[in-house]
Amino acid sequence: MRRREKMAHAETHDPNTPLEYRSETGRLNILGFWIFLGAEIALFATLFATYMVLSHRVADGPALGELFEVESLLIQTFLLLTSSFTCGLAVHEMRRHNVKGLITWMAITLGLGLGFLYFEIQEFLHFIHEGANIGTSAAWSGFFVLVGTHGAHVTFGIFWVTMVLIQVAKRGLTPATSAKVFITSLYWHFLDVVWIFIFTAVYLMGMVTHNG
Amino acid sequence: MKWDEFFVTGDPMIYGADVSIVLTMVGILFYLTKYKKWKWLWDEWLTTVDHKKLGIMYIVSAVLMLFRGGVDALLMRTQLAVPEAKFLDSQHYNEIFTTHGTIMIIFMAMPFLIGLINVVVPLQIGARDVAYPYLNAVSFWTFFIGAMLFNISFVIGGSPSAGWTSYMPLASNELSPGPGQNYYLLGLQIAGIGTLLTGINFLVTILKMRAPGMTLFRMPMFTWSSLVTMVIIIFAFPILTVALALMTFDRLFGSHFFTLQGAGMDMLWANLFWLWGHPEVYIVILPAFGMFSEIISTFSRKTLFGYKAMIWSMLLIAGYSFLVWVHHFFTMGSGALVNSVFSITTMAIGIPTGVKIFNWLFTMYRGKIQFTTPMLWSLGFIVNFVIGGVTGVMLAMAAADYQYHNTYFLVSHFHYVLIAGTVFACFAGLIYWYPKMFGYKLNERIGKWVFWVFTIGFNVCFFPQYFLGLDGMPRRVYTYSEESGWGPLNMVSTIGGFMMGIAFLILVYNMYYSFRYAKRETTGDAWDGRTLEWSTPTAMPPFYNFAKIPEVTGLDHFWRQKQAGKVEKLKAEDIKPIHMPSNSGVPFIMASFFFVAGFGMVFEWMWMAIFGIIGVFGTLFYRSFEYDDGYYVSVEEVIETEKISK
Amino acid sequence: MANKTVANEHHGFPWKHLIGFVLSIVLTLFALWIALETDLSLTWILIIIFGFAFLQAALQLLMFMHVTENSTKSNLTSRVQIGNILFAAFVAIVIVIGSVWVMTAGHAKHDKDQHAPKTENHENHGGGSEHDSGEHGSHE
Amino acid sequence: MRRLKPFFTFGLLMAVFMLSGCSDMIVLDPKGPVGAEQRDLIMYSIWFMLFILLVVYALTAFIVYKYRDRKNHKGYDPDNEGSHLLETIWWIIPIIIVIALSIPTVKSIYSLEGPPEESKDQKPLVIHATSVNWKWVFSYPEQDIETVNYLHIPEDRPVLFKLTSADSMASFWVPQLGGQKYAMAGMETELYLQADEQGTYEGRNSNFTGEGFTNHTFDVMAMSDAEFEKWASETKADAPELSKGQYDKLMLPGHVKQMTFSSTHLDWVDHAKNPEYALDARERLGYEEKLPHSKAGKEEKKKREEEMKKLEESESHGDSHAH
Ligand code: HEA
Ligand code: HEA
Ligand SMILES: [Cu+2]
Repeated sequence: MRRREKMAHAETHDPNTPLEYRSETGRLNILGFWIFLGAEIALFATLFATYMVLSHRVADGPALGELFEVESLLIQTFLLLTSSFTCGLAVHEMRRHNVKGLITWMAITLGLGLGFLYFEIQEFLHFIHEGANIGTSAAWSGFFVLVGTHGAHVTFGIFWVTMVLIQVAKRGLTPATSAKVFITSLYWHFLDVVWIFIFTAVYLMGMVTHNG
Repeated sequence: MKWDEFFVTGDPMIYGADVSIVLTMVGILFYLTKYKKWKWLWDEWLTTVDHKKLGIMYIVSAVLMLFRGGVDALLMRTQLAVPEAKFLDSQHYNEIFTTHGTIMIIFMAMPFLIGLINVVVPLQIGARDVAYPYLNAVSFWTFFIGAMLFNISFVIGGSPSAGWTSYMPLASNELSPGPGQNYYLLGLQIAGIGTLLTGINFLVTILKMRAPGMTLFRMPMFTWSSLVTMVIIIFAFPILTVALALMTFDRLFGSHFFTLQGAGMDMLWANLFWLWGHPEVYIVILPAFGMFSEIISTFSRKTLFGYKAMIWSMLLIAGYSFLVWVHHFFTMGSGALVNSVFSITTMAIGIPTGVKIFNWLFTMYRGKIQFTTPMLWSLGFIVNFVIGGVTGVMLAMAAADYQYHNTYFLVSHFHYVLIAGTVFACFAGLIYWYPKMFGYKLNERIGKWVFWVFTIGFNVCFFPQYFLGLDGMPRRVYTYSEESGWGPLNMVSTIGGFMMGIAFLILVYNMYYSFRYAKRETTGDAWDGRTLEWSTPTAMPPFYNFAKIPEVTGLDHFWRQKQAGKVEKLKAEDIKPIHMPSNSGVPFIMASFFFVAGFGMVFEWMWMAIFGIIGVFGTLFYRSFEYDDGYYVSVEEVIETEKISK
Repeated sequence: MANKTVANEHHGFPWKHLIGFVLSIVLTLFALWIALETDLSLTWILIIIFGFAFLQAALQLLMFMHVTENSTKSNLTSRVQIGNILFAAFVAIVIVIGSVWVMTAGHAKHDKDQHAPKTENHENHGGGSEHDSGEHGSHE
Repeated sequence: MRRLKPFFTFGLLMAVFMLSGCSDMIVLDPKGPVGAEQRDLIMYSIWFMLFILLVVYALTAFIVYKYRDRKNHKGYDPDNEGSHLLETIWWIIPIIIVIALSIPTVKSIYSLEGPPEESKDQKPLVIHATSVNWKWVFSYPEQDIETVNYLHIPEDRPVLFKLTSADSMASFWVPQLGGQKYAMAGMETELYLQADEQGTYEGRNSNFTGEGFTNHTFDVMAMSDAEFEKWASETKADAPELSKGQYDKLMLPGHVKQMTFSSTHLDWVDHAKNPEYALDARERLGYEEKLPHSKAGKEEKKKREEEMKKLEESESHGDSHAH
């Protein structure tokens, strides 16, 4: 095709509109990401269904609730809940055009996320040490794949947020970078939502049915 | 792994295939090099993000897959033509029906429809491209690579042989060792990523890229059906993704989801498979419904009857499609209550579908019906699809299904809906929009031959199968005894199958013939159409589709403008620079890494799999740092393009 | 919601976030307490803790994720976002409850594997004993 | 009119099929109350479906004929876009049809869960049917006998099949007696059947289980009560006992001829409780599933084919009930 000049895409300049909604691409990407989250809900629902159907089928391995510990659970939960909060603050700062605030809060979010991962891995190692791994029984397969998929999402999220922060640092807040930040924040909050259900359906239910 | 396990050997048919694959490859490479087409191939096709070109590539791949699946079908029919035939042995037969079913549904029907959606929907809504052109290319290439990965199983490593449903524990490592089943898992997984992305892409496209004035209730019916289909895709495909991943874990990493050991549960696979599988069959029928709505309305020269009811019935079907999956395993013993509930929800789908049927009929009522080939396929659809539909309702009656399940009655049902519904629509849509894609019509006279030979062959092939089913012939048997008495009807069925094959050959001939001899279209409105895709001045729309985005004032906007004699002429002063996305080679490269990863997983060569996955992530990260805002097409270029074609 | 500009929401102190955060902590602890420290029946525990989970999900969506926010002047996007999440919730509930129901109804009473050990003898008191009662000629 | 000819020809063809086929097709020619109930339901639904087809075809033929594009075309109304009355009609009539189909369906679903109505007060004969690639093992716990690949049942008495599988998911189906149900490892499903006529009926696994699936069949012989009792007691007295070793060999994928034993495998394993048994047995015997396209796999295939051929020959010689 013929030679054509490159130009930035047309943008809205209404000062009341948050940056991430100003460009057409930003708006489309954000809506698309919302819809992607709908697909993620179906994905996790399938994993939950699998887990719930299999959670009693322990063969000759340990029962699920037997190995769960409240302390580790609470640490992980609070780390993730707080990270969701700080992530929200980061976006709040972004909407005030405060790049430094954004980066600071996001960095804290990442730290909390790493902390979560650390405790999750510790917990997995503990379970494996106690004789429960992915091949122990259907119930444990369900557990490791459900919780592991969430963990893999968090891991991916940490890399992703880091990449986006690098871009913000390099390019400052533009409609393009701020849309990216906003999308990663949606992703991060969503992982918190999933964790709430893991907290409830896996850990609380596991402990209740085991004790009661 | 030994060599005798890597290359499939020992069968003249396979050697034949090996030779023809190598020859074709050499031929293509030679042609590309001799005529210096490499750059053209790369610039115009491999890196394109133009929805029309991607659509054409989808359709070409789907036609190839129809051929592959069709050859499989004819091989099966040959084996079944007479009792105790020795043409194929059991293992071969099993591989063939597995690849036939999988290829036809995943790599033929869906891509064909998605291809047509790609070509048509952005034009119908008056948009210059889809919402995410780059992602669209990723979708196509992951589909293509998934299909290729699945197809090479034929000559490398052996094909899967557990049926397209791959029930566990049959599909487990213990009972089906080797790469075959892995091909199924990885091929579908990779293609599934593309499908999910298509779902998101087109949902956003339809919601956000419509021309001004085109409210939701002014959208053409094909666009509506695409919208509803995308919703189903978005929520059904993740289920497949998970189900495939879990089985992959069972086979590769020793987990126990569906296995015999470790308290795994084989029923759960069936449950998850059909949680996706049932919505899937509506994914392949709803766009078909949309196309028939367009075609019937166009060639009756009349507004669609009951536009709103058509939309609500589709929304109902979409909602229901997630509530009926258990009808595929009524015989699993889930109890009377479960079976009753799912019997009723399943039958209820017949109601909105019936509404659509009658609305189509009454679209023709008081119309002026022109019997063009697309219209013939549509009429054939109505007449034949209802047979498939009502037998579907018979299957839905659980107590009776205990007798139909796993028999040829079922086989016949789903071919009646899949072929008379989906395949007829693919043919109809292809012929209808052919001038939009290539600038000329397919020859109508030859096209009518294709229609009659195919439709008659189709009925001759599948109608007897209802009776075979009622006579107790199970599906998936590679042969049967003389005493069973199934011989004559099977022979009839085989004859019908070959008639369809002949019709397919005539269709291909028609493409060649029309390419050589058909009169080229001079306007963009080949059929006196009603919707915006026909409003482009050139037969084939330019890459930016519309020099000036149309403003829509109602349903069938273009038709009404024509009626009122008010079709606007494009004026030079209306033209502004047009923003377009740039081409990118990244999707193709990313898909190639997917291939490497998939191939490694199939043979459990983990170093290779990890290399491929790193490559995939590498391309993702590369893309994340790429700030490409596309480019502007200058006013002069637009004027030039539009003038040249005038 | 439709015409509220998002701009005026983010100049002051982030009250919305703070309230959301505090509520989520409270709900979490409360659910934990209900589950582990009370003597409610299992059904009630499940109803309450899942109720809390859905509440918390709604909190995240409304307080942190701005699901009701529009990216354009028309309210199409917020309707799509909300509709999308609601349909996703519908599908999720069908998948989870449907699967559990279908995989246990009718099967559960026949599912002799549940607690059986992997030995070849099944004199074990577990699975299926209640259900065998109606049968003749027990095979044990 | 000419254009519609093929449709009519096709309708005619269909009618011929229907008329000639009905009585011959085994599903529509049941030999017991379960199959009869299903046949009745099927016939009931077929009338509805034929009615629906008739309506659709009549409308299609009429409209297509009347409104085809021709000279002096009448009644063209391009903006006619709907009719509330008509649309209400075709929402309501299908709803009524669906209700009319649902009621007998649900009734049958519930009634098929138990023994047939007419023989409710009779004690059903319990038979455990176990599928293993690619054979059927039948245990009669009361009679304490076991058969492979064939069944003897008394007529006019309900039989309660307790279905399970040692490996792949199979489906137990005797079309002339009634519909099928899955047999799954680690699971037990129940199916009531009954024969009202003496005779031999073909039964099979109808759910795909791999290479030997096509020949995964068995025979059901329905006989008088007295004959059945006689057969059972003779078998108990004459047939050899089933040894664990012999049973383990049955766990290997392959075909075997019909066999009879005077004890059952239920004494030491119930596959509904132990889904791993068959895999363990295969391991004990050193059996390993081969890749179908490897050399070893091809040899295995040849072996199985010969096995099958031998079986067919022995059966045609009539010594199928070898002990
Ligand atoms: C395009 C694909 C497609 C479509 C559209 C359908 C449509 C339907 N299908 Fe089909 N089906 C398949 C593809 C499809 N199916 C496939 C591939 C399988 C098998 C997979 C496998 O096992 O390999 C299958 C299997 C299958 C089964 C499982 C049977 C078994 O395994 O034993 C059942 C059971 O209920 C069923 C039912 C239905 C019903 C009720 C409809 C309805 O949607 C049909 C609705 C249409 C009508 C009813 C006709 C028009 C209506 C009127 C004229 C109005 C008046 C009518 C009434 C009121 C009844 N289908
Ligand atoms: C969209 C989906 C689709 C389509 C279009 C078709 C098309 C056809 N199918 Fe398909 N079929 C399925 C989906 C589909 N099928 C599925 C899902 C299954 C279940 C699989 C399973 O059990 O797992 C199935 C199973 C299935 C069976 C049952 C196998 C069994 O259970 O044992 C049969 C048997 O007759 C059959 C036949 C045919 C025929 C004759 C065609 C014809 O329409 C094909 C027409 C042919 C062509 C268009 C090709 C033309 C080719 C040539 C002209 C070249 C000639 C060359 C040579 C002869 C070498 N199919
Ligand atoms: Cu279905």
